[in-house]
Amino acid sequence: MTELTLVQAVNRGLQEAMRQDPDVLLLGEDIGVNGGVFRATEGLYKEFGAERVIDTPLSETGIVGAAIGMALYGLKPVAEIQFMDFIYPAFDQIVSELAKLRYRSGGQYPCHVVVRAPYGGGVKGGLYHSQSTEAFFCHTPGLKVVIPSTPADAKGLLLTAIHDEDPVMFFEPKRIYRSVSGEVPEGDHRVPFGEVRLVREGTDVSVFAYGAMIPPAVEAADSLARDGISAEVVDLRSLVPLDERAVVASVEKTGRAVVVHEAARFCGFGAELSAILAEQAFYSLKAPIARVTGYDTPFPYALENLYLPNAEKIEAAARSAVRAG
Amino acid sequence: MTELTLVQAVNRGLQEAMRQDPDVLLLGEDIGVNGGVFRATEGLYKEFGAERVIDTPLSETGIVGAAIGMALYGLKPVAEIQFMDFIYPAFDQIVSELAKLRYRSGGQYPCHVVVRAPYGGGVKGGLYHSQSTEAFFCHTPGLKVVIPSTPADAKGLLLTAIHDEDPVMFFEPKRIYRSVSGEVPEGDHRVPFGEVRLVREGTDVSVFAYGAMIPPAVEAADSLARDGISAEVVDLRSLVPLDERAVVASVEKTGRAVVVHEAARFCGFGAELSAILAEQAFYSLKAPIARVTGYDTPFPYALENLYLPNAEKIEAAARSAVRAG
Amino acid sequence: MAEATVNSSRPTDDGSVHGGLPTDRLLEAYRWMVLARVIDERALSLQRQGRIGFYAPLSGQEAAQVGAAFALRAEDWVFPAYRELAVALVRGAKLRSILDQLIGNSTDLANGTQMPNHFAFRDQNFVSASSPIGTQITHAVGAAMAAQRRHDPIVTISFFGDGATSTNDFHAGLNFAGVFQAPTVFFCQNNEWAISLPRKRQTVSRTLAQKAEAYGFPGVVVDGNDVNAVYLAVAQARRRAIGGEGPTLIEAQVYRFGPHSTSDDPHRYRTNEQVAAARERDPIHLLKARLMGTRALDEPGDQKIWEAARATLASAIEEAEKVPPIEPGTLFENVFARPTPRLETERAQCETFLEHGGEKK
Amino acid sequence: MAEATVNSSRPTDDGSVHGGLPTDRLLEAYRWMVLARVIDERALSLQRQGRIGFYAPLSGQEAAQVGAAFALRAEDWVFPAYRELAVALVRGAKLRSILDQLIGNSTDLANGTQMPNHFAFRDQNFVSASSPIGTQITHAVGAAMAAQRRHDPIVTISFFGDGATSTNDFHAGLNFAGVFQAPTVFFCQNNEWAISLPRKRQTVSRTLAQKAEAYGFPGVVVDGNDVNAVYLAVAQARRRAIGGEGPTLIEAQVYRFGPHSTSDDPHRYRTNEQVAAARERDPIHLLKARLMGTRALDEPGDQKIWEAARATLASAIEEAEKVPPIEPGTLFENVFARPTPRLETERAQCETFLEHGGEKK
Ligand SMILES: Cc1ncc(C[n+]2csc(CCOP(=O)(O)OP(=O)(O)O)c2C)c(N)n1
Ligand SMILES: Cc1ncc(C[n+]2csc(CCOP(=O)(O)OP(=O)(O)O)c2C)c(N)n1
Ligand SMILES: [Mg+2]
Ligand SMILES: [Mg+2]
Repeated sequence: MTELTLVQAVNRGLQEAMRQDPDVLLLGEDIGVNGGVFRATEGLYKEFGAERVIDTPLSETGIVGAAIGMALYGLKPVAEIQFMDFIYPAFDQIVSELAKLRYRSGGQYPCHVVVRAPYGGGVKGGLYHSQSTEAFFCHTPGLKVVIPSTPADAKGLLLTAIHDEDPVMFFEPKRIYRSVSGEVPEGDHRVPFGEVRLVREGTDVSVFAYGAMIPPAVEAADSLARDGISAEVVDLRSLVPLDERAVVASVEKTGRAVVVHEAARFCGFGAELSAILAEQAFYSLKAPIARVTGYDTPFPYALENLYLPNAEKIEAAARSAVRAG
Repeated sequence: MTELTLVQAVNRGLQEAMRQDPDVLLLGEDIGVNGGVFRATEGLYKEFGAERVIDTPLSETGIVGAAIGMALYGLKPVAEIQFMDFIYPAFDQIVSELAKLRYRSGGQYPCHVVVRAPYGGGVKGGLYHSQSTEAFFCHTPGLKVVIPSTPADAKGLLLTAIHDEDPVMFFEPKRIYRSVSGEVPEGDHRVPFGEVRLVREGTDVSVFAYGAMIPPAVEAADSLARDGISAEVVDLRSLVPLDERAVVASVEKTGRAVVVHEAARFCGFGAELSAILAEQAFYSLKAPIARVTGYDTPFPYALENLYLPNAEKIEAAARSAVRAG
Repeated sequence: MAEATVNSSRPTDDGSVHGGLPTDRLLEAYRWMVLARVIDERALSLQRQGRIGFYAPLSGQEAAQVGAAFALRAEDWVFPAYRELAVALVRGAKLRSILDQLIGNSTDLANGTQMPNHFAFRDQNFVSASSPIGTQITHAVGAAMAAQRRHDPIVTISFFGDGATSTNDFHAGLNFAGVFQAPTVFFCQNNEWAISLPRKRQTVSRTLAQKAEAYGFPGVVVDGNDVNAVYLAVAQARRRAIGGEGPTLIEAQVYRFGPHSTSDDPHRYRTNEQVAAARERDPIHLLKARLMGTRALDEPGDQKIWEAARATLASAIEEAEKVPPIEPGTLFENVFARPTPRLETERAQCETFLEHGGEKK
Repeated sequence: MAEATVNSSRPTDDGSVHGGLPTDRLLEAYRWMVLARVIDERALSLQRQGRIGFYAPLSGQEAAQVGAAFALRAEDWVFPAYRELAVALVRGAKLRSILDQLIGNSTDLANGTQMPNHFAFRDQNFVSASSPIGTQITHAVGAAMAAQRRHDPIVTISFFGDGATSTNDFHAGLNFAGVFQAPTVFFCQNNEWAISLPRKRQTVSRTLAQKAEAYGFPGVVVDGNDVNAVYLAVAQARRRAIGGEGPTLIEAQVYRFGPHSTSDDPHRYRTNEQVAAARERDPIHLLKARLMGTRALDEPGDQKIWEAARATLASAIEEAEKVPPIEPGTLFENVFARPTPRLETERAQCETFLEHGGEKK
């Protein structure tokens, strides 16, 4: 075990995978000599060389398209998109190609690429360095979508992603890249997909969150606890495949649900969670399902703290739910 | 009034707008001499010439990017994407630019482009000529999203779109381009955004659908009526802005909701509708909210009839809801 | 040196590629070209009869495809668009497999997931084609980079049309290939049309080949009706790639004789005269004349080739049409390596629905 | 003729553009260049002090930007990236407005929606910049097509970097411009770096200008440290565009002296020596020497220019910092022309939340 920040854990995950398997290689912008704009690939260029830590031209289309070609050929490429906000030039490659190759070839051409990208707000990044559009990828059959919130999960889910057989979108909460640290197992630490992380047990209300929304969710739970309200905090972390059973079980226990994410509300991931509960946990629900999310505006610069969900907003929603029934 | 098919109504809408305003122009692939692969622009090249019906090179990036530039300059471009499945090369322009220009410039640069694209399955088009990914655009603040299901709405919503001040994604249900026809008012017929169309009143269960899912929803309602179940069919047609009030009111009346769309279920538009109801109509709900949608697989070729929602599936879901409570 | 014209009457001055294909190989090429033409004709009528749902003919592009395929080795990887049926044939894809795909039956290697013409033949290193134009170009570059990394002495080749030169992936793919000196060949079949858009309105560069210069490697124009010229151009590009000299863009100039696809009505945008003029350089006629000129072929022999092609095709169709339709359960296969719990649930829902007689075909 | 080198010692042979800028205009250019340099220095320190959140300096690119802006008319439309502060200045954007944007205060014309450097000045036809690289290129082409349609005698110009030449929009934009003969100028400031990627690894074409050939129009390389040469190149390209001769790609060769932005540490990927070598051709020193050579400037005069720039800037900063912060309600403005019911609801929720003291800043 070593105490690492979240971004260091990502770095160790990459390093571990590259040491394990010569077929693992990285490609992206500024990931080589520069070590990545967030230093996620720091030191890897030195250890593995330009052949395995490939600085590419400024083309996300090219990065993902080339990664797909490499994967078809048998390598295990990990593509970095510098910010999730810049993934859209590669969107066609991701939704039309990466997600569908295995399917459309009847399994003849599986295509295992990991696409890493930092996402989310809270870093004074404005419209184009703050977005959370995980729902786009969750709505695309054929993609797995994973978001860690702890250093241990960052490494463990990343190693699982790199050794998976399917395409994985791996989104990293840049806001807590350095502010969150924790113990991370050495070596080949893997965290399975499709299982929630129960952050905190509770009986009165379930708070579902992921990524950078976990710290405020826990803060809210602390505050609620002081008033005798017992909030369960569930870190979804694997959005696809989703641990629906655990989600439903939590609400069967608490009867109330608050869904939290940074992304805009309308058609966000929270809507799916809400819909699953309205379908599968209907008879357990004691109160309307609340969503605490970003507003349905582009992500602002000066007013980002107003835009982002925080502990107060989560707490208020949980209190309403508890009051409601 | 004239009896027109849906695609003819689109054509008349374009023609009307172009006659009204010389600033309206069209750009896209094969829309000129060829009249569009679905003949939506038939005759317009002849009437308005190559300057206003612009056949572009094979680049959706270029089509939408150029349309944005034209709109910034003051024209009213209507861009055609040949199939919604081919919109992704323009995705960056749509979500990063078109949707955000007004916001990010503090209102200095409004950017009014209409992007038209045929969408949906049922035409033996396989993976890449059948998709319904309206949820992507609904999740992007700054875009309006509209889907007609009748010829009158096709013309009326299109004229509203072209005269709107905001970017509008206008998705046309190609499956019913020719199979649905109806009376269409002549001249400047406009249908406002943000209002549902009540297709059929009912008291036992609300069926929410749009586009090519309206005919099977009505068929299901007919069949349910024969057994004394009164289904209300609501055509959402304006997904953004959504007539949330009408949606909630319908369920307050019926107590039961079935949400229908062709798109994959997970994080589809139905999830948002479900979430809205679980939030705002919670105390009226007598049964779990059901979703009848495409499966969470890529869109198939040989098995598309199995994939697509149909009257039987809608009917079964409505019956379950009625049975449930 | 961004652009050069290669044709068989002026073979490249490079000794290792020689003057081109010997007569027996030319005769073999002819057989493939005839088979492709015969498939085209038959497929169009199968589509009209509703026996297949769609078809995109390749008539006019037979020499380009067969010539290119002849210059490749089995270990090379092909990244096709939807029109490369003749390439698949030459590489050894079974006619039955092609028919299975056109029909989408239960022995279709791709599980009936795709429209006709979107082939994938793993055994032939013929990678899954998609409909979005150009996307395979970056894949071919990535695969070439992978082969380079593994020191495999192979090349990759992407096939695409004139329209595809306008796409994002063309730009990204050629630029990456230039920067990383990827052992890949970009094979553009300029058939003068992207559905209704003529080549001259697609881009105003004088040739498509010259676009290579923007990426720092050579572009070559070749007469795509001349199977030998195409063979030479691709063989030379292959040799350059294998030798570490990097990529080449080849523009094979051809003409699309038929409609873009069975959904297209070319009379809306071009005249019969234009097509007739192009047909004067029908690659099959040109090769036939050449073979007759060297007495490698005579009329009776030619007759036999056509008849043999028709007979082989007829029996493949018969076989493929006997195959039962695809099983409903396959709908949920290959979304992921193993179905997620949600897919299992959906599969179960689908089965229940079917048991209650729900499906309307 | 795809590429030509333009510099002021060899003026174009076209009479109408003449030999370049007269001395008084050069002196004016010098003042703008100095002001831009002074802003750069001050902004970096404001960022370190936390008074602005981010900054992307333009040092080294002053001559390119001022020279280009000098060749434009007020009616022309500018489509900038995030580094074109000097272009905004020359076009008449108020220093206060620039500071307002860098701070994101309540008089920021863009409502504090964007990170610093992402300017929009409607009155100056200086279109809203975004972060995604290259996206403005197709906009400039579309606007030029619109101007053409309206017969407005104006041009549009897009500013972008060497890195942007790899983007989708570069390819689409240049191709559309070629096909539609759009009256637009593509102005590429090749500052040798795209964050840490050197120009030579961005693409292996010999020059960036030569990429124009792939789209059927001329590309021009110009010494971007020579304000007059840049002026001439852009003036000539503008004249071509207005005259219906179509677009031009200009590659202004410069060097980025500072970090990519305040988030960047250039020591990780380049040496001080490299920067020092580039600084020997500092565009401000070159112009100063030229002006001193013709006695249009002397040391005391120069001193005054720098002092004046610093003083103007200091008072603009003081003013802008006095402006109150942006109002919370603006968060919901300009998503649409009029807020939707949902946005009204969200605004109300937000207000309630604020009334209960919810916001932590
Ligand atoms: C990204 C994308 N846009 C549009 C289409 C619709 N479309 C299908 S084929 C085609 C023309 C392709 O022309 P070309 O590349 O020359 O190939 P050809 O069909 O002539 O072989 C178009 C526009 C598509 N498949 N993909
Ligand atoms: C589409 C996209 N990908 C990545 C980035 C991250 N990024 C910001 S600036 C930059 C380099 C730009 O280089 P260049 O075009 O040469 O402009 P310069 O900064 O040198 O002026 C990169 C990669 C981005 N903003 N947009
Ligand atoms: Mg073509
Ligand atoms: Mg640069």
